[in-house]
Amino acid sequence: MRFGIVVFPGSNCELDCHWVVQNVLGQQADLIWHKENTLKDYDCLILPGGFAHGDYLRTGAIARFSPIMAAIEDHARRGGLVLGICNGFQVLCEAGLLPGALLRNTSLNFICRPVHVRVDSTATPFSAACTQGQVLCVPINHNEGRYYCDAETLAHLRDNDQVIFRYVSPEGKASDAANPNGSLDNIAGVCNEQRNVLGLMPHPERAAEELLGSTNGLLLFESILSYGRAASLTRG
Amino acid sequence: MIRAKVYVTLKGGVLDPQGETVKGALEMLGFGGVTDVRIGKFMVITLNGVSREEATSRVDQMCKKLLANPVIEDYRFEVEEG
Amino acid sequence: MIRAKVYVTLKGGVLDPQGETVKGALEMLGFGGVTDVRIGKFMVITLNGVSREEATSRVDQMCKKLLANPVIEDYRFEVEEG
Amino acid sequence: MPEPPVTQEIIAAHQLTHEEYKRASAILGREPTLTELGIFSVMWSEHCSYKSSKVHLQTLPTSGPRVLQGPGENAGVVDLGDGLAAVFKVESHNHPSYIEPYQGAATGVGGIIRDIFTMGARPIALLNSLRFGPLTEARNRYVMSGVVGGISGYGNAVGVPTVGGEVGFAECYSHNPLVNVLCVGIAPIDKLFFARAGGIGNPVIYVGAKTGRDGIHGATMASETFDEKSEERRPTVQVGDPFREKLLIEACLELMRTDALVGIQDMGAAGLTCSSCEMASRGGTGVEIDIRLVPRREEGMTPYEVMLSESQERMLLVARQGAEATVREIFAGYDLDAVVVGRVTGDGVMRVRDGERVVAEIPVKGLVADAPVYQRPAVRPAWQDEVQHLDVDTIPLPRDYGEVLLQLLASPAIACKAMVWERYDHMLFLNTVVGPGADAVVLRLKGTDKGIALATDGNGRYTFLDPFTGGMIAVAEAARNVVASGAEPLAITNCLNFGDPTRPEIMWQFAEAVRGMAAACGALQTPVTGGNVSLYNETMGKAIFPTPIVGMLGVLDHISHTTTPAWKEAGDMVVLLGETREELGGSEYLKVCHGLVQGRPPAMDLDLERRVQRCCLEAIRGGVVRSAHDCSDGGLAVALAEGCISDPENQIGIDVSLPETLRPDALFFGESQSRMILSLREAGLTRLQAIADHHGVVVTPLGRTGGSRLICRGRTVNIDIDLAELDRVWRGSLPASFGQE
Ligand SMILES: Nc1ncnc2c1ncn2[C@@H]1O[C@H](COP(=O)(O)OP(=O)(O)O)[C@@H](O)[C@H]1O
Ligand SMILES: [Mg+2]
Repeated sequence: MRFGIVVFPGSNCELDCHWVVQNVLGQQADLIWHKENTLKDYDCLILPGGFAHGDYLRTGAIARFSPIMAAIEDHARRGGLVLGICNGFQVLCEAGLLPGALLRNTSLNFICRPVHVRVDSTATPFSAACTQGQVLCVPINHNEGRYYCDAETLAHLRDNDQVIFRYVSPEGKASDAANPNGSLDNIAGVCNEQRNVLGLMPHPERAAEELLGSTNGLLLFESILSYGRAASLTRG
Repeated sequence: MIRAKVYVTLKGGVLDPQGETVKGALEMLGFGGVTDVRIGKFMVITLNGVSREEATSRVDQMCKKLLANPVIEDYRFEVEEG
Repeated sequence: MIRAKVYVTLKGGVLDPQGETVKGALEMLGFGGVTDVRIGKFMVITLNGVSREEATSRVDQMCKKLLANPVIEDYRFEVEEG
Repeated sequence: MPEPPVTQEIIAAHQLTHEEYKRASAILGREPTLTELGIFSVMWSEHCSYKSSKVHLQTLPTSGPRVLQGPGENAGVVDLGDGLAAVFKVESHNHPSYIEPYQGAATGVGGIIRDIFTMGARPIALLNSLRFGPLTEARNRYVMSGVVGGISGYGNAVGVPTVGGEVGFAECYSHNPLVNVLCVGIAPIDKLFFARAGGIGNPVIYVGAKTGRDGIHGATMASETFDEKSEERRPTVQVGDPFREKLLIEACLELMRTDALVGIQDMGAAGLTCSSCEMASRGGTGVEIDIRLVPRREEGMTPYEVMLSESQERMLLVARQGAEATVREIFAGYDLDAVVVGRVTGDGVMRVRDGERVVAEIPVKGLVADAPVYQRPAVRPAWQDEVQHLDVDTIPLPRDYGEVLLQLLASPAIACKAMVWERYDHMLFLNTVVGPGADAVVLRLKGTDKGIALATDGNGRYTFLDPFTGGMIAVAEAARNVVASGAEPLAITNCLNFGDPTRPEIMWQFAEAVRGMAAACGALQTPVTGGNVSLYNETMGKAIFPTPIVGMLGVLDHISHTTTPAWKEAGDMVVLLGETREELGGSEYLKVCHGLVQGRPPAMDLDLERRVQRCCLEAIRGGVVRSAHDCSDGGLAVALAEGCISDPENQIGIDVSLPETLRPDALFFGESQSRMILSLREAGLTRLQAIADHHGVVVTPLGRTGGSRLICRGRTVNIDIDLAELDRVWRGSLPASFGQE
């Protein structure tokens, strides 16, 4: 599969995503500078973590106007996969490709540590390799990860099975204690209605090698790969 | 020269942990009677070479497009000449 | 009930990376004529059971002690009744 | 606009002594202009010139087979093999962090990162060594929150993970917190860059953020003690912009992949002045700058202000003639300024013009090489004997050893610092094999089988009680930490935090500590590759504990050698390497339980230290060791407790019996040096014994891992505590100090 990793000024997880895609998964990946206007024929775009434009004003607020964004929207509209991790999730929300917004953690502190998330829907190209209700241990690394949307949007998200990951205890229970940042309904990741755009706050690329402590994050990448294999089969 | 003062505040229903924390800190410091604290942004934008009307409509556009996020925030602004 | 509106801004010479970045973004979006952007905080503090005078002096103390960082910030506030 | 005349008051305000002013005039052959005075003042400040410390620093061993660059450049460079070099250095930002904790610490992070990438290395990790006053005081909590917030805010956003460090507490740091930040970067050995202005006629190019009136006189401020008036100087505080710095890193590294660059240096303390004349000095050239060309963000700045501004996120570079466009293009890609502001000249003069008008003209050699150097008087203070005196017989034995252990685990110096490091991105770049919370951090080196280990260490209390021993222990303990993680110590960087050097007792502390460090570096074969000196850490005549901080770099031949402090499995043997003596002086136990900062710190036998470290490393490499932990603050009992609880995912108890051959409090809580606690499978014991015999190191079996309690049995001592209780106390203490949970 061909991955494109979008680099905004201030992004910093692009090399990590690149490493995992290339060295762990053995797939091809390009880095794409945000000033580009067009995209090659990628199967999956990754908007990586970091601090696009310093996170100034609001996270993702300025990045959504980058020249590359129009091409990303186009890619998504045509059904291409888009994965926003952390800052990438924030950018996708600001750009309106995903519903809601990400606000400052209720603790008012930056948090970097592994958390547990539950896979609440396997019906996406990003989570199909997981089992329903599976608990994954994946690190978070953010200051603004509190997911918020209005009541109507939340109802819609639930009805449409768009909440893909929720923060839970190691045993899989969603509770306030297991919610690291005060997210609405313990939401850690959501997808769009077409289910081809996913944003999540945890960093799956940080849980992709045994040497670094966990391989739970690999399930996301493996889901994408099997989706890609299936797609290329149907394409013939 | 025109100065626009823009106020961006969190919408009513959105939790403001920073405000809550400041409220708690004020109580701890012995300041009584504080029932609520909300914290937003205050921006001063200086424009040159535009009329007051022009500035007003431009700043409104800036707020809509960039300065505030309608999912979570409200905005309000004033324009001053001089 | 008294509402105090507090404006906390960076002191004159102090670098405002956020303001600079927003200025650059506004230019990128095609908003001409912007010569300066400075970003500060806007706080609304609600007080109960105090007189206007009392509130004024209390809020001033709050600013001095907690709300503004005198090393890099200035503050200003208004008090409204009702 | 003509500059105001230089008066006596102005000279005094620049903190030049009468002799120094005369020396400057002699170098010029006339009286200096105001701009020149400013330049002399910052270049001859303690911070930039090392005038009080130089004679002592020269005694440190600085070379070795692995050292590619010792002190004298922006950072030290060590050969890691496989064509890779580690570039590392530590820097202090103590004074700015007291005035404005958040921004002070943030700009400290920004500064040290620039020192690393200016040498061509990609910064891959930060560590920080912090000292605060007791957290019982609100002001100290405010300072600590601000400092941690600043490191978090800047480090995370600039995209360099903060993987480790240490935090210590003592009354003396209440008005003088220490904020020392270490950065390490990796570069290909054949792609290093140096801060040299070479090639007459080459353009001098200013890149990065615009210049404002920030921190003018920051360098001289860092060379002053504090008094009540310091508050008035507050507007000099600089604000950091991690976003701009991130762009600057990427732009500089991109430029370094071309052949456009001749030399490059960050603008740190004393900004444009220091960077330009140091580059000229190293290049044996001169440099001419027109300050009109310098990008500014404020109006009406004078030449003096432009030259002395300490605005952050700026670099000065010298490019090949004709490569200007390449430089401009690369920086424009990141929306950063890149402006030719001058040329390299052949006359050895630093010439500053304001358009046509020359405002400063100073021989570079006079300014840099001929800067004053002082052999300041150093006298052992009269009170030294008094603080070293300790009559252990007057110290009552504890009634409940378990209670003492809990007290020590709750002591902020020993308690778990997760609350701090969870605010730092410590995982970025996917190298962090062992992150914060162990003896040392271990980072893998992608593309090789190797890893590097880093630890920072320094014990102000020991150094206060005996500066020579304290200096030795700082090095030895840092090395031991690195060994415990499975790495071989290679070299150090250091930050020397001391009081006012014009006071003979402070100078004595300094000289002694450096002598101790030199001895330890020699014995352990870990040369000094660079560092920083922070003097005048006093407030109202009271100095901090003399606090040398050592940053030790080690290499793991194979990342599979990585070792951590926590037990791995129930049923393993736990042994002590090294010996416990009756040493209570300077211990955390005396401080916490008896309120005493008294006695001699534990003795340091460098030969024994080396043998213990070699033994441990050989055992690790031989695959015998399952966990290794340095036995230090809080002694044996604390080290055992940490072995049980430090891995939250896998807590395992222990049951040990100890023959009480010494005072039991010394046995359990004394801090004898050169000790390590290892766990291993029983089958490995003979092998370990053989290795230890070979190195002449004593191995004492202590007991076995297993269960969910920490049990220590002795004749009079009986500790038996549930791990959950140990964990609650150890993890909860720091958050509780901040009123959390
Ligand atoms: N304690 C020390 N031990 C060894 N070298 C030191 C020490 N302090 C400073 N140095 C060296 O002196 C030189 C000047 O340091 P400094 O002025 O701090 O550099 P910079 O301006 O790049 O921060 C550097 O090469 C540094 O490594
Ligand atoms: Mg430097």
